[in-house]
Amino acid sequence: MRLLYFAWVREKIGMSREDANVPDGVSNVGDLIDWLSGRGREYEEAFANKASVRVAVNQEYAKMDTPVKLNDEVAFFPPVTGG
Amino acid sequence: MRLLYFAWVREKIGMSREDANVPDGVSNVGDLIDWLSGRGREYEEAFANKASVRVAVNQEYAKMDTPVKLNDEVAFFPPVTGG
Amino acid sequence: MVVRVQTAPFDAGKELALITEGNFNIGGVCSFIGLVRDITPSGKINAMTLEHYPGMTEKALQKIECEAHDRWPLESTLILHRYGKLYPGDQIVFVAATSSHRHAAFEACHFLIDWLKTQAPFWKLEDSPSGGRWVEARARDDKAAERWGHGPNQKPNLT
Amino acid sequence: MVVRVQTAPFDAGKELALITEGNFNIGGVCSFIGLVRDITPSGKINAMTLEHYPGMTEKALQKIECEAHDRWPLESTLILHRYGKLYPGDQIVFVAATSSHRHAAFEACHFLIDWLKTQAPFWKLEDSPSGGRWVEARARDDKAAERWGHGPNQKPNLT
Repeated sequence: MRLLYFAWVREKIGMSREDANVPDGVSNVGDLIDWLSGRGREYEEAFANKASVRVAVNQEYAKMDTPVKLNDEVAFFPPVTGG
Repeated sequence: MRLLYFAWVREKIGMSREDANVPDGVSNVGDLIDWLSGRGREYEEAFANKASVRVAVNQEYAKMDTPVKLNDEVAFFPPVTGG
Repeated sequence: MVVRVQTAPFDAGKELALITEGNFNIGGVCSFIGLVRDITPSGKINAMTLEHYPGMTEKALQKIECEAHDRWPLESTLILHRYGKLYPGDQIVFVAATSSHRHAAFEACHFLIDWLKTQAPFWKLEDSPSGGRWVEARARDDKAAERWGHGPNQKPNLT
Repeated sequence: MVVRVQTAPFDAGKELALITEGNFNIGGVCSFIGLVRDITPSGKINAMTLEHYPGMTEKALQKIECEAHDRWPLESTLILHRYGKLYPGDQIVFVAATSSHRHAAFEACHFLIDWLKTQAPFWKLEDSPSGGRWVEARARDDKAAERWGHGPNQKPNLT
């Protein structure tokens, strides 16, 4: 799974992208966040306040129960502030 | 008194401006229109439908009872259609 | 505040640069351009001629700008209006408002054009295949201006 | 429909000419430019850096344009957004909508910028005298977007 991080999520995790071998049990966004949070303190901190993180699956906004699959691109970022 | 005519008011009256010797009894816009309407058929036709004519005295929108004086500039024109 | 009445076309980008230059308090610039269409409510047109009242026009436009500055926290405003013969696709009018926040810029810009349409002494003569035709004022434009409250000027007619 | 994400500044006049050229059905063009201010709600800034999500950004902007065309009778629309390092007075974003009538152009243009602010994946990092600071999303922008009805995208958060 291709994972992307932007803005302060990127800064907290310390990288902008990674290809992760996500275990079989991870079937939706919520599972993915739980799994990532267990991978180290940087992830734990990035996802500490879930309400402040937005998620896109294959470049579409997603919710906690949006399914994720092997070849998906999943991005995590703060609420947007462009314009 | 300097009189100005614009758009179809100008076309009906047949000129864009004139310096008129307005008689003493003409003290406001209403009097002026009545006096002008008596000056000939072109004026009569231009002012036949008063509701469709707008007036400005010294370049400010005016009403029937707005006073007019010797050296005023009085303009007659249709409702505006710019922009 | 900028008011200009001219026959020449204008360069919107250049004009917007001029009213924003060096003012770092401006967060938003809303602008509106009116163009000549080739079909109007009364049919196909080849061209149109805009007549105006030199002297009063500039005063009326300045008043509209002052009113906008009274109503919204604006940094700058602009009204440019052309007169003379114009063809389909030509620019007629350009209004703009700048502010630290975008909603003030949008509202003020909308107000500028709505009031201009009912207050500024311009008249359009359409050149159609069947001859010249003075454009009539539209109730829709009066309604649009009324949204912003009572206009000080043109409303009281002669009857 | 035009969407462009770029580091270079844009020439508003040229862009507006491109989206109106040859279309004599356009009577009104409403546009909005967002600029970098030197004072933001959190204080003085020297510069800001805009980060975005290449790929998703273009898709999100296209969707916003499609939504505008669904809602109003528009002739053309435009969204240009810059990224990278920008300084006070620099242009950030340029949106425009054209229509035969001005109210549709105004409403659609306002909608474009309101939705862009809550839907398009851009993030601002302010460079202030006290260091870098990620701009926080503002409730005011959410409210502005809500005026136009429920957004399809960002609203459902993770909680």
